[in-house]
Amino acid sequence: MADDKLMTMREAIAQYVNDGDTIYLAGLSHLVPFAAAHEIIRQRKRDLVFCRPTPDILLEQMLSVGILRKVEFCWAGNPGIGNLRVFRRVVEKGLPFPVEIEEYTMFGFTARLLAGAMNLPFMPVRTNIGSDLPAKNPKIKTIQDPYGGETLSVVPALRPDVSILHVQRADRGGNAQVWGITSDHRDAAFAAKRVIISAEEIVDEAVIRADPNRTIVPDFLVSAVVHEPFGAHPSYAQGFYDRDNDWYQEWDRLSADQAAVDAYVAEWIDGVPDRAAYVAKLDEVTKAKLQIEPAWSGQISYGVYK
Amino acid sequence: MADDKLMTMREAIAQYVNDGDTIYLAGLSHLVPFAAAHEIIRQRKRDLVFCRPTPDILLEQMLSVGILRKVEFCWAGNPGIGNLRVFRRVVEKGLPFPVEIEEYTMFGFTARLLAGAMNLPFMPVRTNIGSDLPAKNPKIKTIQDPYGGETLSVVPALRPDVSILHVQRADRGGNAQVWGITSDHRDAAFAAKRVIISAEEIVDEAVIRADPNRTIVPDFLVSAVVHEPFGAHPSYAQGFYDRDNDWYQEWDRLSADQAAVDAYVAEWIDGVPDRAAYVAKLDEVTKAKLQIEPAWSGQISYGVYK
Amino acid sequence: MTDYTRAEMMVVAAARELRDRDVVFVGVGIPTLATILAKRTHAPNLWLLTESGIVGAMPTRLPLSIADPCLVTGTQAIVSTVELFSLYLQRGWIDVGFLGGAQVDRFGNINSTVIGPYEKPAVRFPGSGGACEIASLSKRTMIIMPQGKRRFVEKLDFLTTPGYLTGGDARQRAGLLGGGPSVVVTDLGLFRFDPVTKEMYLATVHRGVTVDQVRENTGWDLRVAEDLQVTPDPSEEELRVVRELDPTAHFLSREA
Amino acid sequence: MTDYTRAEMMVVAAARELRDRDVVFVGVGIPTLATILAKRTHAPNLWLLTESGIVGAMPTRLPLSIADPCLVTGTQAIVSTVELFSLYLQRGWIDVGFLGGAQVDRFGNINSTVIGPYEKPAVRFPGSGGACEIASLSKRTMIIMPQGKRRFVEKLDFLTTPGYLTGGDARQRAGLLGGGPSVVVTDLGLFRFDPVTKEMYLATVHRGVTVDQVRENTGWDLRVAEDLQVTPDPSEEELRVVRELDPTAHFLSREA
Repeated sequence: MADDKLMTMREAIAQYVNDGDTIYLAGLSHLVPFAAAHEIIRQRKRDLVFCRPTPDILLEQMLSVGILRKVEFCWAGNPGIGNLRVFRRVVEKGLPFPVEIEEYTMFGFTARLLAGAMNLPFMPVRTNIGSDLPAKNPKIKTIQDPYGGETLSVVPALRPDVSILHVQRADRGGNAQVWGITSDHRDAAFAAKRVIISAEEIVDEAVIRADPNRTIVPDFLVSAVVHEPFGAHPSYAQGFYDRDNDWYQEWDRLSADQAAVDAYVAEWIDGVPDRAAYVAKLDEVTKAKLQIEPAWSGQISYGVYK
Repeated sequence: MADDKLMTMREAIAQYVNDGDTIYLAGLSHLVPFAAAHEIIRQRKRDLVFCRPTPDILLEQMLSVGILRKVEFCWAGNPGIGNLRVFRRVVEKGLPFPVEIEEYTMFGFTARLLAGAMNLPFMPVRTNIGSDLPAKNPKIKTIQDPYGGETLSVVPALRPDVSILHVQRADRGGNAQVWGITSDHRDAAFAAKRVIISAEEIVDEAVIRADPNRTIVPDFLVSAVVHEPFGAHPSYAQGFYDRDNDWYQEWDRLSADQAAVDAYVAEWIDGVPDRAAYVAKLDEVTKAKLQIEPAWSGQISYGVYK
Repeated sequence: MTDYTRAEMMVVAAARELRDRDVVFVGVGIPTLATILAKRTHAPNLWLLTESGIVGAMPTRLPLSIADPCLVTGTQAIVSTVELFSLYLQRGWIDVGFLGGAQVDRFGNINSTVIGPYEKPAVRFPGSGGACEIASLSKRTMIIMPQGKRRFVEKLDFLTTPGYLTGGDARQRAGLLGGGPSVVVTDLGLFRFDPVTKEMYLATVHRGVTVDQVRENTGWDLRVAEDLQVTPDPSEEELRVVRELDPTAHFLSREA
Repeated sequence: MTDYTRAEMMVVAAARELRDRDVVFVGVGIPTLATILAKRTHAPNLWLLTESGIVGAMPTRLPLSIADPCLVTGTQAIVSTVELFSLYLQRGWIDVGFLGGAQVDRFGNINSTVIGPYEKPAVRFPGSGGACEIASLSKRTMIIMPQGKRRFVEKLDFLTTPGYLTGGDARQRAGLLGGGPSVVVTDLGLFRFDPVTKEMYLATVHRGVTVDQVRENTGWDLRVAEDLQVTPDPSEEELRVVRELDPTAHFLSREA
């Protein structure tokens, strides 16, 4: 049984994200930790190394306020829509703020995190061969198999200072459960020095213990737990709400103009004190549109053993 | 949607286990595939390489009929009881039949299987250092980390010809779900060329698809599905029945005498045509004793997305 | 015969390349559309997998992204991303890797990284994502993209994703486990690869398209099959399903 | 003061070495008994992990094996075996590795493999299981075993599980990440390790045991603490819990 770690996002970010940190924001395009990212922007944490396989619009917003030193990634697009326009400006023209980039493939990137989670210095991967990427990223190396003698590509472990995960439910100690797409959540937590969990629901520890096979992160890894309903909007939370696809399309239009992006940040991130205010500010039609009907999993029995 | 692969254990073993095969019997002391092991004995498949982290009493029974060429393992004991007496006779005296042994630690053994499942030639592990084991097992080698230069122990991939898993439930195509201890089930399936699933329950595919996060093995990996209630007795199946601990203690007494083991094999393995007959032969008091009350997991919602 | 667009022809021709019981690792957009089309017509038992870790999806709508929740509810299994890449793809369980891209060359190599120099690109695309390994490790790769001289290029600005590399046995010598591209489908025609040289050739043209038109939209001296055929027209059924899946032609108009 | 056996003293003394909020990786049998005792007395918030992948177990009975289902129902998380060894143990999350063994030497190295030559042993034990890595990677290792000359040996027949190897900084030089043995508890006394030489010394004797008795049951010239103490007696509460957990003294009689 762990301590009660429930706190506000403001407290969690203030306490556990430092200037200069390597931060990992978990989730493919599911459970994207937008609430946490916005608080990092509000607090203007500086000089960050941003790690995320599919950086998404989080990245656009962080790039726009110049708090990143470097981006480590494998696919920087607007998922299902197209390119990331701020990211393009940054990489193509160094505007509004230049950053360093470190690029991998999806397998390479997630294998780096697995190596970090397993505390191995590297992970061999059967990719990168024939690609131009290793020539542009000297951290992609090769190794000799001591059994068959084969040469394998290897990627170095990724060990974030802090990983931030949005999940469906957690208890106050930090036991966290995720269903649907689990993407990189588990490895992000195990690879990191510190873990911040934000959750759609805070549940009693007994709910977690009734179904231990669903637990992705155990409490003793976790530094902070934040209750953040709708914390993944505009992305989705399986079983809770749908993706706000109109918003993603709107971003594609809006982000053609950096001034419009800056205005968005001023209004929707800096202009609100926290996630609750952001949610209150969203119009009711949008919120209604994202509601879904339940589809139940069914129950299994663990059995009483005495 | 896969073919209907439901068949009897006799058919599954006849068709998918060949003389000379490397066989992997999955499960730590949970969901031990006793039904399958007994059928392999009945069919007197020969010259097998037997792989299992905790070989357990399955191994005792197979060693007693001389169908094994080699045993790969990491802990050969009677779980919670003590030593394996047949195994001791085999290793100490070459009786009743000699076998070759290849020994690892638990981490090394399961890391071998993970490497096989991932199709890597090896897996680095931070163990074996300082132990006498690498001197006795030349397959435990070392590798140089190309980043920090550190020397790491490595173990070679394990790639069974056939893996056999007992699970709580599966559909007729082979989608298999396990809860409680999942031990080595997933990796055993992915590392193998062929997979035989035996299940306490055969369920409709819709039951599987109602809770896809519980699926350990997808249908297209699976060669055969066998409906085998009580298929893990005398071990346990979480949520279905308890371990028959009296039986494990009885084995400890009985196996002091090889003739008693041979008589057991004659009566309980060769003497019955299949698992159903074995279960029918078990006394009612034992069966009643192993029954348990349910402890439900609760349900989660995946949500309807249209 | 019903009228149809070349983009519709493209997606139908690609769908036909999928076989029943294929295990298909798809990218979002047109590959997913073609795969669902195949599953709803001639290949009901194919398995649809996405890099978000979804195995055996039965989507109720055209997914908006690789992690659209409509892929999740009712699927048969879900694993983490690195598990999908290692246990499924690297392990050799994927029959078909189905990809798009920004540029392709005559050996089926793909660029989805940059136009111009990597360090200071004229255009920065999203990057590989899983494309490099999907093409490296699937038993066969299918490529779908609209055709044009700036897309079918003599030399890629960046080789993101290996096809047959420099052709011949270059791919095999490099040690890539998967079989390489089996087909490229565009809005003008369908291309296959010479079994020895591994160079792409035009195998069929869509109805109303001339070989010259295809050549004008290809950045190298294109080879053409001696027995060049016309791509069989979409059936009523195929068109019905495509239009049901993408009623506003959102995907088809954007990318083709 | 209530009467108690030396085996009971052993398990109580070991339990006291566990601290509240320790993450404890236990082997079955006496280590589990001592860990549950600690959890039910002075260390209610310790985490109990087993190599079968159970994290944070709250067992309702004394588990019969590492995979007893009573460890599973109501636990907080379950992972596969290789995940427990890699993500938890190798990653450095385990505070205490709690082990038994057949033989121990003065530097806390353990044998649980064979007596006699490996290839043709006089006695074959089960082998390492997870012991080698648990002792290699936990922040500290606790060892519990009954004492005797054939168990406390000058030279192990086989080094299954590293303690301080040849003593001094040998363990560190070998590159083992975990801190090494912090204590050995037997039915005669409690042993700690010299901070420099890493040699085991007798720190406390259980009530009624003499130093000579301990020496007679040790296969080397044993060092003894200058300020040797008597192990504090079990409390009523500790004895009550031990006897509730193991009412027939099944574990305690068998192994001690």
